[in-house]
Amino acid sequence: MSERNVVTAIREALHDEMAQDERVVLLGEDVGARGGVFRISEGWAAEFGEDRVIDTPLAESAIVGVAIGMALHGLLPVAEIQFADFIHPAFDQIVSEAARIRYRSNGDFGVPLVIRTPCGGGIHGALYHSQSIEAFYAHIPGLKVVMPSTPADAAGLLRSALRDPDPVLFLEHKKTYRAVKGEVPEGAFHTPIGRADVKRAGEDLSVITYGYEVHRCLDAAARLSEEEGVSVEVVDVRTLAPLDTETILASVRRTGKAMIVYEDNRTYGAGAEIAATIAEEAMFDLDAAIVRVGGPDVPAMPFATPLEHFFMEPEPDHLYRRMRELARS
Amino acid sequence: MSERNVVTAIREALHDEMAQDERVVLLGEDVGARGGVFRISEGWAAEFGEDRVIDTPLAESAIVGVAIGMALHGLLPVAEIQFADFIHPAFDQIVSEAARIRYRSNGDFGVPLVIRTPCGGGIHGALYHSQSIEAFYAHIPGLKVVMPSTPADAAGLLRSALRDPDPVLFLEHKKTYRAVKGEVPEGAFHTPIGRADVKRAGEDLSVITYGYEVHRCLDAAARLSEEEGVSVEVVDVRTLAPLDTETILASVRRTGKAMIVYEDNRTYGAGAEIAATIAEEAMFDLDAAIVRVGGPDVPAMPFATPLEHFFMEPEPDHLYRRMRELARS
Amino acid sequence: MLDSDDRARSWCVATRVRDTPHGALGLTDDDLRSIHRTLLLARMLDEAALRQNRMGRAPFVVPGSGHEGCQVGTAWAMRRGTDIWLPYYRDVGVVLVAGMTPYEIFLGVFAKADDPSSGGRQMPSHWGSRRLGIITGSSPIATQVPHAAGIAYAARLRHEDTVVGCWFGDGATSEGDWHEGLNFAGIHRLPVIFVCENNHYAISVPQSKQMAVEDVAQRAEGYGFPGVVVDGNDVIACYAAMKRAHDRARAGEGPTLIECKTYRYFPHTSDDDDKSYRSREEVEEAKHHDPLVEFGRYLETHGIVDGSERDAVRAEVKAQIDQAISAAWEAADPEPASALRHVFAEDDGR
Amino acid sequence: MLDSDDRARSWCVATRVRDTPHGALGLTDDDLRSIHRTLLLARMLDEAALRQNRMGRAPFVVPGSGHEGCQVGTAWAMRRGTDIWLPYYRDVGVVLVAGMTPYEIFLGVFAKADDPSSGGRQMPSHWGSRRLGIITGSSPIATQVPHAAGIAYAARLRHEDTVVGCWFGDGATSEGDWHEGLNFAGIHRLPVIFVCENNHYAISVPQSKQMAVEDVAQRAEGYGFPGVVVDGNDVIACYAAMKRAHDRARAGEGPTLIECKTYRYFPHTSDDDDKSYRSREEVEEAKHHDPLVEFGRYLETHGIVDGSERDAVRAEVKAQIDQAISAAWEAADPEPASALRHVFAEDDGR
Ligand SMILES: Cc1ncc(C[n+]2csc(CCOP(=O)(O)OP(=O)(O)O)c2C)c(N)n1
Ligand SMILES: Cc1ncc(C[n+]2csc(CCOP(=O)(O)OP(=O)(O)O)c2C)c(N)n1
Ligand SMILES: [Mg+2]
Ligand SMILES: [Mg+2]
Repeated sequence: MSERNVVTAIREALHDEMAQDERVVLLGEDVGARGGVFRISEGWAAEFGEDRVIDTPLAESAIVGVAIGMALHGLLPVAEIQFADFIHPAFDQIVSEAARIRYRSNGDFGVPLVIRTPCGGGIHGALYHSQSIEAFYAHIPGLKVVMPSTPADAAGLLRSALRDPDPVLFLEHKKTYRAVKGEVPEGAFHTPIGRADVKRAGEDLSVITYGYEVHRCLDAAARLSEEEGVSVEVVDVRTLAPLDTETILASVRRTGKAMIVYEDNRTYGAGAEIAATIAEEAMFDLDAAIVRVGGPDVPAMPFATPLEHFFMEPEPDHLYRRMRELARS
Repeated sequence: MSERNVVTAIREALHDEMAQDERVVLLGEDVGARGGVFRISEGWAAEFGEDRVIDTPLAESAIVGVAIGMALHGLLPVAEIQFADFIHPAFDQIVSEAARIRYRSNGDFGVPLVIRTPCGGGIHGALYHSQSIEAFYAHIPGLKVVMPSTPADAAGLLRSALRDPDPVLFLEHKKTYRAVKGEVPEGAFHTPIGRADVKRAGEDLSVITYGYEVHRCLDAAARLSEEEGVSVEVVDVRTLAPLDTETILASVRRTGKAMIVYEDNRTYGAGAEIAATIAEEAMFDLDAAIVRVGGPDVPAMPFATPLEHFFMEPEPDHLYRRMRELARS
Repeated sequence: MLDSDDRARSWCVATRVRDTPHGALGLTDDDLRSIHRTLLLARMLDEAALRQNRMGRAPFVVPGSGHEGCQVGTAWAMRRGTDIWLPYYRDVGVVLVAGMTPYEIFLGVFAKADDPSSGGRQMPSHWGSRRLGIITGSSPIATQVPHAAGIAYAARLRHEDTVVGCWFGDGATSEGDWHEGLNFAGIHRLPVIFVCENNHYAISVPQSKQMAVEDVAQRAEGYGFPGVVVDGNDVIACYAAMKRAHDRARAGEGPTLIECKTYRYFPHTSDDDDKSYRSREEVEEAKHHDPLVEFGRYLETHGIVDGSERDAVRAEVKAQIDQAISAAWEAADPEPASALRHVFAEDDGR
Repeated sequence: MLDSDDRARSWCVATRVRDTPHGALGLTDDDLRSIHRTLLLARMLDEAALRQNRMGRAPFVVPGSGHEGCQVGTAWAMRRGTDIWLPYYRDVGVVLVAGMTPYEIFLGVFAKADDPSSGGRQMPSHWGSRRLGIITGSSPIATQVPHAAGIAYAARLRHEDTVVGCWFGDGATSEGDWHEGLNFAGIHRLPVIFVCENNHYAISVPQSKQMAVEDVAQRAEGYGFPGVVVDGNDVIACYAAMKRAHDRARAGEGPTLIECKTYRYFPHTSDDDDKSYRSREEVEEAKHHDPLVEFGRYLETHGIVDGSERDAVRAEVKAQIDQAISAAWEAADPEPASALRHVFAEDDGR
């Protein structure tokens, strides 16, 4: 065990994988000499060679499309999209190609591809460096979508993604990169894709969340138990697709109250599927209506501090208040 | 009033708009000499001129991107994407540009753009001519998403879309084109965007649906009342974004039972938002758990008849059975 | 990076390759006989598939007639087993050369469980076969272009002697993916050959509304590799251009873009009606340059195949096709519930 | 469509425009004085913004230093009020020519409510102003290229005498949208000018890893219109190339792609550190060709502005900037809840 922040955990896990398996290649904008805008691959072009750490042209569809070709021919590519906001030009390659190749070939071909990209806001990134994209991609059968919230989960899930025979979209919340620290087990441990994780056990209320919101929910939960004696269970979804409905439903059935928290704009967001699943499977175990807390339905997070803050926190302590409200209802 | 099928209703409404307002232009693949693959614009290149009925290169991102430019400079473009399955290359132009231009410019610019595209399956179109795409787009603030199921709604909503100051994605279910006929009022009537429509009134159960599924649900509902005396209300959502939660909730509160039916693969589909909304707003008015009936979670609808049929109808009469089951529960 | 002289030279190729005698290219008379048989097979398969469609036994078919010359001619320079093929839906001639059999092709036409491309999941002509090195293709146009670059990159990184062939139509050249894929291939000088079967239409959209240039091959210069224009009705010219590109690729000299001027004799697909956008005169005129006829003439001139031999081959091919059709028609349909399979890997082998 | 001669000729332009005396281009001495002032303003604004960033008053800034020559030089050939501008984030010099004031620019730097581009919603340098005909820009690279084509198409359909200017970096040329936008403009011979500010890097990615050619301008041939290469440090050469392109556009002769060879003196943005990917020697060498110095020399040689005048202008500009900064700093921040506004139109005017 040793303490790491998320960006270091990702850097070390990916470094080990590249060192151990020469089929692993990294391609993306600025991943070479500059080591990526978040310095995850700093020094790797020299260490592993420019033919395995590939600075690409500014062309996301090609980054994913070329990576698909590599995956079809014996490599294990990791395609880095510099910011999740810029993955959209690759939407067709991801939806129509990466996610459908196994199905359309009746299992003849597979695409062991990992697409890594930093997402999420609250870092003063404005409309085009703050976006949440999980809702678009979690809806695509044939694609797995992972979003760790801690250094250990980031390392363990990244290793699992690299061993997965199918395409995995690996979402890294920018705000966790340096802000979130935690213990990381030594060695090449794996965290299974498709398993949620109870980050805090509780009795009165289940909060289902993922990404950086996990930490905001844990903070609110801690305060609630201290200040109000309310016991909140915080479930970290970790994998959006396939969704671990078992763990979620077990928690909700026990506490009888469900709140789903996500940063993305609320309507048609990923939280809708979680709420719908609970409503279908556990409605009669609930003693309060399901509550979703999502971002406001605006196109993206604005730049100016007062506007960005409003997006993240429309009213002071809003997570704390909404939890307390639901616990008491 | 006169009887029309959906494709004719769309053709006539769009024709009138082009005839009345020369700011309206149509651009897309094969819309000119060929009149579109569904013949909606047959003869228009000659009638309105090739500069207003524009055969584009095979480039969806440019079709939408160029149309955005036109909309920014005084025209009212209708961009036709030949099949919804091929809209993905334009995802970035739709999400990052069309839907964000008003917001990012603080209201200084607007994009009065209509994107029309035939979607949906059951017409032997295989993986890439059958797709449902509404879930991706309904999640995008700044974009309106409309999906009529009848000739009258198609005509009325298309006129409203053309008068809307903001971008509208107008989804036309291919299977309704010729299969669905109905009365269409004379004259340039408008059907408001953002209003659901009760297509069949009922007491025992509310079925919330849209697109071609509306007709399959109406058939099942008719049989249920005849054969079992079960009274099913069928609500046609018509506009996915903004969603008419009022009409949906009013129906569900009255019947106490909600079933959501959609053709798209189930998980993280548009039906999840509808189910989540009901769970949040009307849970204690329900006397049965919410039921979602969506397509199987496979990448797309296969070609071979047995496979396509399985996708549409995993068990014989499955809508009929699921409705009966819920009504009796 | 090519200097402007190389580029200039690369242009001349376009004209130089016409009417090269096959011997100089290392093609034996037997090679020409096999090519001839393959051309006939492609053409007759096409006509047979259209008949099946009219009989109501095949809901959807994609005719290739007119394109056989450039398809078989270019594909012939590739090596089965070693090279990788990314054909597009019209490429029946390419997949025949790659090793797909008429029986397998009709399994696709009838959407049968054993269809090697997709087990009946995709429309016919959406080719794929891991065994044959034919990469699964989709409907969205030009998406295979970056794949081709990625495969070529991987092959070189793995020190393989593999050349990647990537076929597409003129319409594909308008897509962003086409640009991005060719640019990537040019930057890394990858062993990949891009073949444009320019039939001057994207469904109904004429070339003049797709691009402001006469030869899309000239765009290759902008990606730093040669572009070549060949007469797609001249099978040997197509072979020659492809062979040269193949040699360049293996020699580490990078990609080539070959543009074959060709024509589609039938409507876009069995769902299309081309009368609204092509005059009958234009279509008839094009048929006067039928690659099969021109190749037949070449064979006669060089005394390789005479009329009676041709009739014999035709008869054999016809029998082969009839047999393939009846066998494929009898084959099993996919199991309905199998629609749920292969969303993800069923084992975790990569 | 251009025939190959036109194309050949268009190439020569590249060399011919260098060092054209301004008189021949219809530029008066006063024009040159205003250009000079604008160049100084752009440079000093940049330096001032970076200072604000270091002082912690501006969280993020995008430096343009080094690009002023090609920005102001090309923009100068456009007409305020009539023409439409699609600059990219580095184009402070372009928006100054288009009419944006230092005060307005600092309202953006400080993300204030009255920022004309976005009311503080976007990062600084994401320009926009309906009043000035500057189309709102975003972060995603090259998305404005198809917009430019669409605006030019609409302007022509409406029989306007409008020319559209579209600026971008070398990195933008790799995107699919760039290809699709230029192709569309070429097909319809639209009144649009594409200006590539080639500073040889996309953040850290050198040109050699972005394209296999030396001049991206040569790609224009593949779209059927001329490509021109100019020295971006030669303000008058940039003006000349743009003026010629502007005349072509108005004469209905279609688009032009102008490639200005330039260099970025500072890191990519205030968040970047360029030491990992550019040697200090390279950066210093580039500064020896500073467009401001070269233009100053031209003004002196032709006796238009002498040293003392230059110092006077510099002092005025400095005062203007200081005043703009303090005024902008005092301006109101956006109301928090206003974040919910303008998702859709608040009236239904189109
Ligand atoms: C991305 C995308 N857009 C549109 C289509 C519909 N479509 C199918 S084939 C075709 C024309 C292709 O023309 P070309 O590339 O010249 O090939 P050809 O059919 O002429 O051989 C079009 C527009 C598609 N399949 N994919
Ligand atoms: C679609 C997209 N991908 C990636 C980025 C991140 N990014 C911002 S600027 C930039 C480099 C742009 O280089 P260039 O076009 O040459 O302009 P320059 O900054 O050199 O002036 C990149 C990769 C982006 N903004 N948009
Ligand atoms: Mg074609
Ligand atoms: Mg640059």
